Amino acid sequence: MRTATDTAAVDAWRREVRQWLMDEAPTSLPTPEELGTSDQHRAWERKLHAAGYSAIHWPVDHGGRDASQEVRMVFQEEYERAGAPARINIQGIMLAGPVILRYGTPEQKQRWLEPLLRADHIWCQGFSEPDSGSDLASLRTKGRVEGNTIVVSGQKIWTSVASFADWIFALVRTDPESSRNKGISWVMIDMTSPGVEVRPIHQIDGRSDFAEVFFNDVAVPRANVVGELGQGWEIAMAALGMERGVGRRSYVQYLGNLAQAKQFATAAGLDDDPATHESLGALLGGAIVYRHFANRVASSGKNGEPGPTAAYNKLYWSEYQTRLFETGMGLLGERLEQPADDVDPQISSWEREYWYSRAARIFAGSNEIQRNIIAERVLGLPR
Amino acid sequence: MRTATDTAAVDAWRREVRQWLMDEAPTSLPTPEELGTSDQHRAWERKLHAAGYSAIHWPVDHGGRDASQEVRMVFQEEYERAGAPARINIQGIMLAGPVILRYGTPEQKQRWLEPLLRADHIWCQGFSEPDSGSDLASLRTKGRVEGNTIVVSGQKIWTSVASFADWIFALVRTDPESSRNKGISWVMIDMTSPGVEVRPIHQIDGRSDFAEVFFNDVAVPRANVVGELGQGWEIAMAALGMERGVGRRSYVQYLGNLAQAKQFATAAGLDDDPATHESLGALLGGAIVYRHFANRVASSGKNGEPGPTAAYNKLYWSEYQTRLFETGMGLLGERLEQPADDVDPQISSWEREYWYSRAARIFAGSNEIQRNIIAERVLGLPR
Amino acid sequence: MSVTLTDEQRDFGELAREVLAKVGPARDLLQERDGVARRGRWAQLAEVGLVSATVPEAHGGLGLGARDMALVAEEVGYFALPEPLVETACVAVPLLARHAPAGVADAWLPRIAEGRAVVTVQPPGASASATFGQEADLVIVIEDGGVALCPKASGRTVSARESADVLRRPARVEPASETIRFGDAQVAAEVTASATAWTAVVLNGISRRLLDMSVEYARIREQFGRPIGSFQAVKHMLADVATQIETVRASAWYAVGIDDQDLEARIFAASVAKWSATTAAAAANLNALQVHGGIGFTRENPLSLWLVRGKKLEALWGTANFHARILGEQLMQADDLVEAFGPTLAEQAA
Amino acid sequence: MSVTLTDEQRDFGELAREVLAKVGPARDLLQERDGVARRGRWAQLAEVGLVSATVPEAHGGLGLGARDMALVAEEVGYFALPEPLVETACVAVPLLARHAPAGVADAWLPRIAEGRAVVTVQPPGASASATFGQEADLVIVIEDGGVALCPKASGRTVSARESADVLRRPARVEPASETIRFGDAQVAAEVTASATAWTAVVLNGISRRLLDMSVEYARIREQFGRPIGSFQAVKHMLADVATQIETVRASAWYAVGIDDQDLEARIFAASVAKWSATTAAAAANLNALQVHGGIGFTRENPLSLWLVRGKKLEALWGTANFHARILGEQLMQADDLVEAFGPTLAEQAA
Repeated sequence: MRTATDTAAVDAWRREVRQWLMDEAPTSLPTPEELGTSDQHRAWERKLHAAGYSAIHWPVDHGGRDASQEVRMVFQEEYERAGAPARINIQGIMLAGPVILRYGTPEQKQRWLEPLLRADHIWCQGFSEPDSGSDLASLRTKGRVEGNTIVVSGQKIWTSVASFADWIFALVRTDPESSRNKGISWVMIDMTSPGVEVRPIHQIDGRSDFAEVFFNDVAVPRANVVGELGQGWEIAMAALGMERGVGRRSYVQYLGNLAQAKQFATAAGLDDDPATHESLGALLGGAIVYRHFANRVASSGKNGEPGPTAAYNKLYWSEYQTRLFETGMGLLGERLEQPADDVDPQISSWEREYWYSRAARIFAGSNEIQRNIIAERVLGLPR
Repeated sequence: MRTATDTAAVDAWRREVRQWLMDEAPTSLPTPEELGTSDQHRAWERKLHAAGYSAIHWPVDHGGRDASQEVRMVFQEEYERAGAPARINIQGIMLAGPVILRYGTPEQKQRWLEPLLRADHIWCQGFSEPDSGSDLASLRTKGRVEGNTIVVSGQKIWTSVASFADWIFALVRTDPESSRNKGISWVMIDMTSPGVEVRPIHQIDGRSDFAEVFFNDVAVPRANVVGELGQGWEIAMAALGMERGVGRRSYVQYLGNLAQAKQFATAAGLDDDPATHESLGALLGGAIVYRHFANRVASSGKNGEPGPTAAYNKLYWSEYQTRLFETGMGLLGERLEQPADDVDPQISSWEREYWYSRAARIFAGSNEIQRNIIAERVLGLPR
Repeated sequence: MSVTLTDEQRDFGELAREVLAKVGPARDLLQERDGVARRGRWAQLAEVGLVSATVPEAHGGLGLGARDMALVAEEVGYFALPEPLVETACVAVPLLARHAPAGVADAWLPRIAEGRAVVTVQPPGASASATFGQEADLVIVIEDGGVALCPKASGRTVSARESADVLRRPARVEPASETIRFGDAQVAAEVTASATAWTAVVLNGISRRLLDMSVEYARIREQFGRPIGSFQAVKHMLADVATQIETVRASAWYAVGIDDQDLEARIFAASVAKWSATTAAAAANLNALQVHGGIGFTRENPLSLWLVRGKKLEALWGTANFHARILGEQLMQADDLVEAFGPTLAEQAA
Repeated sequence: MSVTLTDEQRDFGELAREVLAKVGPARDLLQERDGVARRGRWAQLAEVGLVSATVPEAHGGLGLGARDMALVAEEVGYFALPEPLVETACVAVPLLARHAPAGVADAWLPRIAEGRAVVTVQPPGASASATFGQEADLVIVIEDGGVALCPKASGRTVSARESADVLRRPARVEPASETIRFGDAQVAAEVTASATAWTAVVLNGISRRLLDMSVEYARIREQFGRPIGSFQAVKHMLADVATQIETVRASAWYAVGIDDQDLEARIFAASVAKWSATTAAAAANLNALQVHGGIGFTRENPLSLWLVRGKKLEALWGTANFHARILGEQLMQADDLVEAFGPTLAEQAA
């Protein structure tokens, strides 16, 4: 079902990426939070950019390779295979950058794209608000237009990498008379602006991946609006579709998780246990299903727009991850409470990932919202 | 958590019932459909009645024993333990009779109760219509009131034992101006009346447990209305609560089903298979849970009214049965297709029960309706 | 390794769709069930090239690869075709062309191409049976050490099976002792994996049909004054089914499209395909009846055809648990999961 | 065998509810987590008779049966009490009263009754730990051949455990070799079954709380201009959870109320209770966070207390699969399931 040519090209690409990552990628680099600095991660991002791997789906004349979905999928698989660091500028590369490329002025492209790729600007996302989760269109962060300045006040929440991000792209209601999805603008805000305050959220899993971002009358130049005033919703919908598509994760990471689960099973003496074979076998099957699904979507070129594929994808991987980590929790049982002086980081990390998988059923459009999208927009069921 | 007195009385009752059933109950009596006649079943019902076991929850002066829920539960457990025949007049004993007792005139009691207990009248139920399933209140079967006669026309569906029933209790819209749950009456109709037509429904599982019942201008005496004209909905809601309560089935039948499932597992060489232990163990656990739940409800005296307990009960046993029979289907695998000249009736019966368990998620108020009831009436979530 | 379908494959699937919509059994279910099978149906399938598709051109066929049949096989499920078209064109023909002694292939392939031979396959094991086992001109019986060819006149013993899915007419076939046999345990494993994977493709077609019928019914059936499809409970039920089906289809296409890979990879892919198709089918089945309510429980309603067929194919060629266990054993045996099941470079895949 | 609660039992549960609502850890989560534990809490529990409840009157207690504590134990879960009240009053006291040498019982029971001894229990097995293992005045360590009593000054070795549920302060205790031991394998099995069943009761209380908090939040949280609890997806999620919880509670009450029955029956009932409570708890946990959305994922929100506690108790004293397997083994060993697990007459039950 593939052509021989495709395979040869794809295979050569895979080989190149695998070799480069093997030579260059740091493995088991602690997170910026653990390190207390994002410097090493910025350095790694710069190295990726120098080699042309930072944003391969971007246009060639903006530092990308115009990579197809299939080529991106291969890169992602190899990236996970190499155990390379989590991409700290993913919000920039996946959302801010593509939005600038599609809706930005030449000046905006000039100003933001290169620093983004060089990781001089780490970007974070300001969409959700405390009272606007699933119902994003009810957002209330205000932008008062005063001549060439927009004065932003309000609160965003569930912002990742906020503690060290340089810029935030935020949805701001610039028309005070508007409601729902009208009158919202897409505004780029320098995180060092006076009046921006970041408060980390202490999560149930002990981490602080997310933060609240407060805007207290933050003065933002009018030139920082992408697109027209009031075009923010349209831009956000396009951006969210990009976020939910395939290519951000591959089945390879799940194979890594399953290798850990297998170790847990072995430690519990369950190597030869048929019940364990069935439950881990179903999870292996689920990972391979994700492989073929993602490849089908990637090679059919239908990715990247909000719609059925993106919703199927989000629903599948998030439900799968919860099953996966929940199974491991069962295998670990009481061993989850580890000797404080002899902690197995794999076990601690598994428990954190378990909780994070629960959060993944909520963020980026809760799974209930995804089901609504599928039912109404794909199956055509009445609203 | 029980008092010693209760236990002694209940134990004596259990002992009495067990002995009597051991002495008297026919086992493996084919169904009326298989026998081509309901005679043997009527005879068995008469025998139950003669011994005072026919309708033990009815008042003493109407042939019952005023039995508590707990006493009824014991009877049901022992009845299933004995493998005694399915009760063909269950609609009469559980619904028609209690409705007559509560809402009927002395004449109506006189006329219908004794023949019901003697199984001279087998009763069936006329509630659902083709366009009124979950939304029962939209029913359209009409009753034109003409002096002392009500002329009924319309169609009922999903009526069990209709092929040999003598009477049907039907919900009929007697006020042509009415809509929804107003203007509906509870009407008793002699199945031999001119204009009544029964068409069996051929089910997916090869049986015909249900029928369509057509009324073509059937003349019914006004005296056959129970309660007032227009009181039918209130009566039906009370009746449906009785149908959904505990006491119609016990965990003992599930133990019988599990014994079969165990045989299927053994035939498949899975006696020592831990995965099979886990799946059958979960089903055994589920049966015991039903035991304690039903006993809790029965002994707390909260049964018999529509409400939370009835909805929990219906939801629990119907979902449980589907899991149970689905597991057995998996154990049987390709052995479900049996040699035509050497059919194992246990296997055929299991497959039929499997499909019937699927239907049970729909009838007597679909499980979605049960969830609505629980969410709105018990948990108090907004409509 | 991508799993895109080519335009030609889509066109061939469309052709199957048109023909099967016309000749499929749903048009007159009662007549079908009363045994007045549509005897001309096989000829109609043959006429448009569906039967001869995979037969090599040298033997009078179209010479397509089995993988070109992926959408056709889904349509076989979608239209609940009872005849063993997939067994014949997708399982038997490649087996005969690849592994049968030349004389055998020369004898059967042209007959198949001409639409004169219905071929079916019986899984290994003592309780297995074959679709159309009685009527088929050739039954390929998988044994431990290879396959046995049982033509109609070969003295094969046939015992009918009782099935809720009467149209499929399963029967167990015992080969006559002197019947032609070929292949070895490897060939037996190969044809088993092939039939397993193809069954997954057919099952996905059944699931798609169950979903489509449910969506259609949910749009028109009204309760409480509105289409039941406007209730969120129904929406989410069907959205979950759609997600399951759309995510698993590619795994089945993949499994039938890798006959150039080694046996181990094919067995693994077949287990992934059948496990996932069965899991999706069970959900589609459960929710299709739930959305239809009582009417779906009647034999008169065409839904029953897919409900029962689906349940049968879930059980045949290995249940979900059976295949999950195989996958779990592979997982336990692998030294490095990423090496064993992750992306490979071309020379490694050889 | 009925499982109704008496009015006295309900009153005692109500008392626990009032006290625990006042002194439970949810009032000031951050302070609790920072280690400023409410040191006076045990005394407050003792003051109203919750600690001394099950101690025989001769030893200064109220002389209630363990079963009278069923609702109290649910409230311990409902209010996420971290201290080992259930371990002390429901597991340890009956064990000491029933099986300990007279001198041991005489020494400990009055101290417990006076609220001067916090007792905890450590499950068997090399990776087990005990709640408040460091702080408890007495740790009862279950071993293969009985139990070991490890008072604070007995030279027990304690190693702290790291837990997401910091308030419970689990620690592993290794008895000193010369510590007091009593009982045999039967006693070890009995106390294990007892602790397992009581854990199920506590877990059901946690599940009830997760449900109540979710219902409350669904009523007030608005999205799309209406409370999210008005969406059918949310309704059905919570209705399913409510059904699971309300159907399983009686099984746990039953399991803690049959200390007059033989060991085998108690082990069986404990497995039913823990399997079913764990299954319900997993559903309650999953859906509680889903209904709360992101806010439930923060440590500041009290929900996290029950989410994490619930997940821990799901894993302790045997997972759902562990107990399902025990039940399945029992099923396979029984000659006649109805005889083995069905209703019995009084003399048979002895």
